[in-house]
Amino acid sequence: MSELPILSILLLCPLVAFLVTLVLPESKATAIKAVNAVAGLVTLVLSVIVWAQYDETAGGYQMVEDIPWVADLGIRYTVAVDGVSVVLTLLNAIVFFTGVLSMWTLEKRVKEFFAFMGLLVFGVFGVFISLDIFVFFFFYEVAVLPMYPLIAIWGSTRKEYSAMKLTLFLMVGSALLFPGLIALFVESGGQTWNLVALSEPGTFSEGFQIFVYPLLYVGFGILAGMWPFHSWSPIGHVAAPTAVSMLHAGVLMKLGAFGILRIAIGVLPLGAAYWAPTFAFMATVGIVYGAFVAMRQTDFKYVIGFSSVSHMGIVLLGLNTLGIDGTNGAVFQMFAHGVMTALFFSAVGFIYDQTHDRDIRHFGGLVGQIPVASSFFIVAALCGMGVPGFASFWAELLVFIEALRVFPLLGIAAIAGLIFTAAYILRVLGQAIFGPKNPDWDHLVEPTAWLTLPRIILIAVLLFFGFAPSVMLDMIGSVTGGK
Amino acid sequence: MTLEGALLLGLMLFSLGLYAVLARRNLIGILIGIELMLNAANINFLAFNYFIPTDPAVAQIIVLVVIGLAAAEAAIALAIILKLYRQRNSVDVDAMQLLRSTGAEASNE
Amino acid sequence: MSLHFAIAAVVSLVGALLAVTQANILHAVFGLAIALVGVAGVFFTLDSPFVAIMEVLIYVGGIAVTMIFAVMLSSVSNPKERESAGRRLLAALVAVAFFVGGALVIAHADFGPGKKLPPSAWGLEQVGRDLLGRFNLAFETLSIVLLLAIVGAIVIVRKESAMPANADEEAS
Amino acid sequence: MSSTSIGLVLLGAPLMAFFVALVVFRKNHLAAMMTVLLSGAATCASAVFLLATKGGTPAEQASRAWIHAGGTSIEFGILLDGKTLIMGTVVSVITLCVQVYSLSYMSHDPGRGRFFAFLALFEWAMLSFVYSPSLMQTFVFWELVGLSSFFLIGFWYRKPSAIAAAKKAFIMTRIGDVGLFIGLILLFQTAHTLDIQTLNTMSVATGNFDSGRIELITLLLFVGIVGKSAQFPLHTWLPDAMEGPTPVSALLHSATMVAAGVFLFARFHPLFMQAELTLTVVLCVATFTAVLSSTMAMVASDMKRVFAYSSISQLGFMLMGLGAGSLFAGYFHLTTHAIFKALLFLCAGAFIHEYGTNDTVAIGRAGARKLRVITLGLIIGGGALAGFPLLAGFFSKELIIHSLHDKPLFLAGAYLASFMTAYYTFRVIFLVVFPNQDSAVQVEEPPADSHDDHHSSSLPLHAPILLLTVGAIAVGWFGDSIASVLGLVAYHPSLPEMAPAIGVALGGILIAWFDFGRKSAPQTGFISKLAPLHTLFKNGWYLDVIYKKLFVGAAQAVAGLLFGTENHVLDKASDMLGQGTLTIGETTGKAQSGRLPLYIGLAALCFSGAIIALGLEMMR
Repeated sequence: MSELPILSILLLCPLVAFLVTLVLPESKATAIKAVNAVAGLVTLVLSVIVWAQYDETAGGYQMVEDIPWVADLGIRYTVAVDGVSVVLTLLNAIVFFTGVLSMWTLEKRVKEFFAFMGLLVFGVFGVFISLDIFVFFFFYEVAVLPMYPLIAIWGSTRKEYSAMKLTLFLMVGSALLFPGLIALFVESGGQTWNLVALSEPGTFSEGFQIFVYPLLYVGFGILAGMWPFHSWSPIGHVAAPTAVSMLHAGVLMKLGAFGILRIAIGVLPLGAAYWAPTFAFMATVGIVYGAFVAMRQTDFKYVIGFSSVSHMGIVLLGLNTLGIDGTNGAVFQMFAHGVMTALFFSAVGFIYDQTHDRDIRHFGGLVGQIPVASSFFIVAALCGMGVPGFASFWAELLVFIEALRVFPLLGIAAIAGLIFTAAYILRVLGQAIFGPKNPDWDHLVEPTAWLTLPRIILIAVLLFFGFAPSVMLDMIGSVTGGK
Repeated sequence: MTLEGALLLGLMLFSLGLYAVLARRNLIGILIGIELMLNAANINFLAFNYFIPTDPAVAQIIVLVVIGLAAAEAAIALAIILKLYRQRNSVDVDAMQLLRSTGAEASNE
Repeated sequence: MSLHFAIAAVVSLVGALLAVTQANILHAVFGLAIALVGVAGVFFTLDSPFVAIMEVLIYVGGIAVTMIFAVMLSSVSNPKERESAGRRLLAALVAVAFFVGGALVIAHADFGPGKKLPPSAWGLEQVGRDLLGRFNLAFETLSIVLLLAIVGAIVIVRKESAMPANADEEAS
Repeated sequence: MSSTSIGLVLLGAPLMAFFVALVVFRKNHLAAMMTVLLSGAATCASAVFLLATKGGTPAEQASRAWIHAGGTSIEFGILLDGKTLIMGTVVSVITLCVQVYSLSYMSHDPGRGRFFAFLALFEWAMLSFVYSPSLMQTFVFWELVGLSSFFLIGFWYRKPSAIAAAKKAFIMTRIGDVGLFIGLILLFQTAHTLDIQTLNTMSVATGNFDSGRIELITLLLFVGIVGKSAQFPLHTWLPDAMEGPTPVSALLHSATMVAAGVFLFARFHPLFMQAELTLTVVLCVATFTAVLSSTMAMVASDMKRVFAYSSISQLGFMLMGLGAGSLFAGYFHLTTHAIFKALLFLCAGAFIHEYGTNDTVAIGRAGARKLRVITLGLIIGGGALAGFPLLAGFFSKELIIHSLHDKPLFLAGAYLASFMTAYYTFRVIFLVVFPNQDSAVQVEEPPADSHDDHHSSSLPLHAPILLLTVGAIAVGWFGDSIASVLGLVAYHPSLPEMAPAIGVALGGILIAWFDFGRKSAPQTGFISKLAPLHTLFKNGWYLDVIYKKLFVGAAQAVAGLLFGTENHVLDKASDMLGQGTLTIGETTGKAQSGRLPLYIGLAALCFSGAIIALGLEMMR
């Protein structure tokens, strides 16, 4: 199928949705939503097609498209997918589609909202499929910037503050990243930004790698919610509207981890080896720290925000093991956590839309009042605890297997973190979902079919990969060699 | 008449123009200073081209362009000055501080 | 030749001094006109009669006159007000510093031997050919700039009543 | 039809039932209940059929790769050997009993459909755990068993105590799970396989494993067992777990959940046998737990609580037997205990349901002995628990005590525990059968808050109790066949060997008779004369309080500390970053005075400086 530029079509889908949204008048809100939902569905179908067409036994980069862009600087529009990108592309499509459906009830400035969202998704797709580091960075910025208006306009609690904080942090990350990427370009001879060419062993000396690696790791790590640079992330989650939280925690944070895997570790393996113990330690601190802090939060979204810090710690720990299982687990965890958090925020968003209250202590026995909506939350919570049967169990398992081998003490600490994960999640469940009912919320209504659909999709995905993890691992393993 | 002499004349004119720009509070006074500086530059162009020629008439053309631009600039500048005068009843440059930093609005939340 | 140059130089300097020192802005504009005539003289001594004529025509005849109009239209309130002595002193200091620096550079620069070109190369014909030939782009650009400047100037000074209602409310 | 496809039915039926019930229960409770019941019956039939056909034949395994890790694949499937066949049968039979019983017991509960759904999930998880061919699958379903019990314990989700108990159960077993998880990973890294049969074969052959490594791994596995099987120090969740509906307690305390830990030990018995140190630890923990929980059972006034403590102590017994090296003793006791403990809880549930109170004294005074079938069940089950001769528990307990014969210290502990067991069991029996209306003893437990006046002495309530009563009498005699299915030879202790144990048990019963049974007995028990001890036992040795203070408090404190760090250090730091940028901007912004001459003057001055420098440079 090399004749059909399927990746470019995939990439253009959200862009087309963005442009059509801009053209449509503000008053046609339903049309705007429909356009975006269709775009989401098309991307979803296309990513499944990409998944199906990707040849797992051959591995490597496939479906390559290569067009010169800025020839003088060696910048080329090169897109291709490997097993990891395939997985994350699917994740993005799932979250985009379900996110649009979750925002079906949006009424405030519908047009601008979906325009920004389309732009965001466009950038994310671009990052996942770019092979050219410069284009990668370009899309990276495209993906990051719409977050500011999305939070500042449609957000809730302290929205301007958190939008600004988020933007500042991500800009700091970019400020570290950009010199690092330019250093790669210059040091390699200033001929190419191509990832494959740069990844050739021997391109960079060990000293250079050790020097540049932290720039890239921390630069990407900030976006991945790396401890101690995570504090933008929970508050960003809290302030953002539902679909943005879903995209933000579900996909955007994965960009950081993906960047670390693709560029930082892929191009600078010696630097990665040198820094791995340090960063693995920080990741483990993040796991335990996130769990503990989540224990004390009273806001639904803060709890989920810190659980993201904790779960992304697992991703980073897996990446830092630099082993096959660890990397497999980390990528799997990216996917599982993406879907899971999307479900979490989707469920909380549904409750918040009706109650305009997110304080856990104000709720009680929700499962008796809105059993279906609560079930979504319960399922997400179970997945968050790493209960077997859901995708995240396998991801965590693989990470821990590798972590115990490479960093035994950190591995034990990270596994012990599971206890506290269970503690904070059960605390929320026990307080808000179960327990004596609060009659204030008797009037809550169940989600309509349209709003149930996205959550059902997310749950189905979680369960599917929970029961058939090898489908996912074969795909990821085609890159890492874990098969 | 030497190159140095012409350059010195240009320098003097330029310094006088600079002085006018800095010292005058009247916007038209400042404009006068600018015109002097432009003319100083013109003298330099012509002088260089006359004493150390590399290309025969290029300096004349440059000077013509500068004169043309100066005319345009003067027209716009005088228009702005008139507009300002109508609005604020003043052509004092010290009164034109709308873009200064106040510090207060910038603070967070 | 040197004498012509010296006279022109003196005229322009005197004019410039008048232009920058006169408290009355109207007098200053007259000083500027004198200085510009001097500069035109300098151009004349530098074998560029056409440029000199243009200088007089445009600057003295156009710009200076426009300035006089502007002064008359605007500075009626207190045209003779003098700037403070401190301000003038500081400005003078900067200007003198600039002059000293420039003079030092001029004095010690080595410009190499000059060689004259035949007068025909400096002639009006050559200028005309170049202006419409090699430097046609600059010429055309300049005409557009002038056009824009005229239009812009008209737009800017148009009476308030002719403007959209809200534009001025905010500004005043 | 091959054995493995029957196994597929066996495992698939409850899962299907779970999903069906979950979907339909809100509309149609009856459909949900019937689906689950049918699946339970199907499963039970398959398990019994498998036991009958496969018992004693070589192990059979069917599995396929689940995931790839560490260079090998981890399998998912079904293993049919002696241990799984017996345990699977026990689990499915008892689950079926509980399901039938719940038909009546839960008949008026508004959430009964959901209850049955989770029963099916519980059964599925437990059976998949039991029949698992690889430790990975074991762990997966070990977790799921814990999860389903979380939902079942917290079934009455409006009751804060139920939710608290469910949380406690989940988190405390989770602590054990972490140990098990680490052990699993270490084992995987050591042996490069998680296949149970391979692991056991490897462990028997010497030199396959480093002995220190084995000790470590088995200790970690044992931590998991301690959590799941409620051994000291992680036992405190089990008594609280009776907050769930009584059928759940019956299931939880007998064949599922707590049995999982012991079963895991039995599963890896050959491996544990290689680890001397671990075995000693196991024995110490198990013996101590058995004694400790018996003391608590002696003073508990809540009938279910007595049985909950007795479960802990009986689990201790099983582990003692296994730890002493006798696989058969421990396994046999696991089987018999499952039956009589399920029986006891079902009886207790019936009493509680009938009289609306948990307090043994109150139940007795209310005339509980009039419910003859149930009282009979209580007596037989209690007798089996106490090790009354010729009942089920007698044989298995004899074997355990026999297996300890060369370890005097643990033997003494076992005698002490079985003495107390006999005492507290018959305390309950006597209180129910011979209530003394005039005795000084106080009713301590408050009346149960829900579901009264549905008196249901119906067939679904009685049939399981009768069936299990028969089981509690009969199973003890099938030791030989169980041993043969396990591929072992049962040891038959001679009468003199049994004599001390019989004596101890009868002694306990005698003192119980003296304290509670005889006419005008004080019915307060001899412990109450030793007030400090009584208080200590009554409060569970204050372990709950200590844990709450020590661990929960510590966790809360750490959480508080980190919460503070987050808000006041990290967040503050990033705010300072922003604030600092603003401050710098404001400060430098002051230079933007808007005074044009100043800007130009400064620029000109700088430029002048530059050309003066240039001129001076040229001068030189």
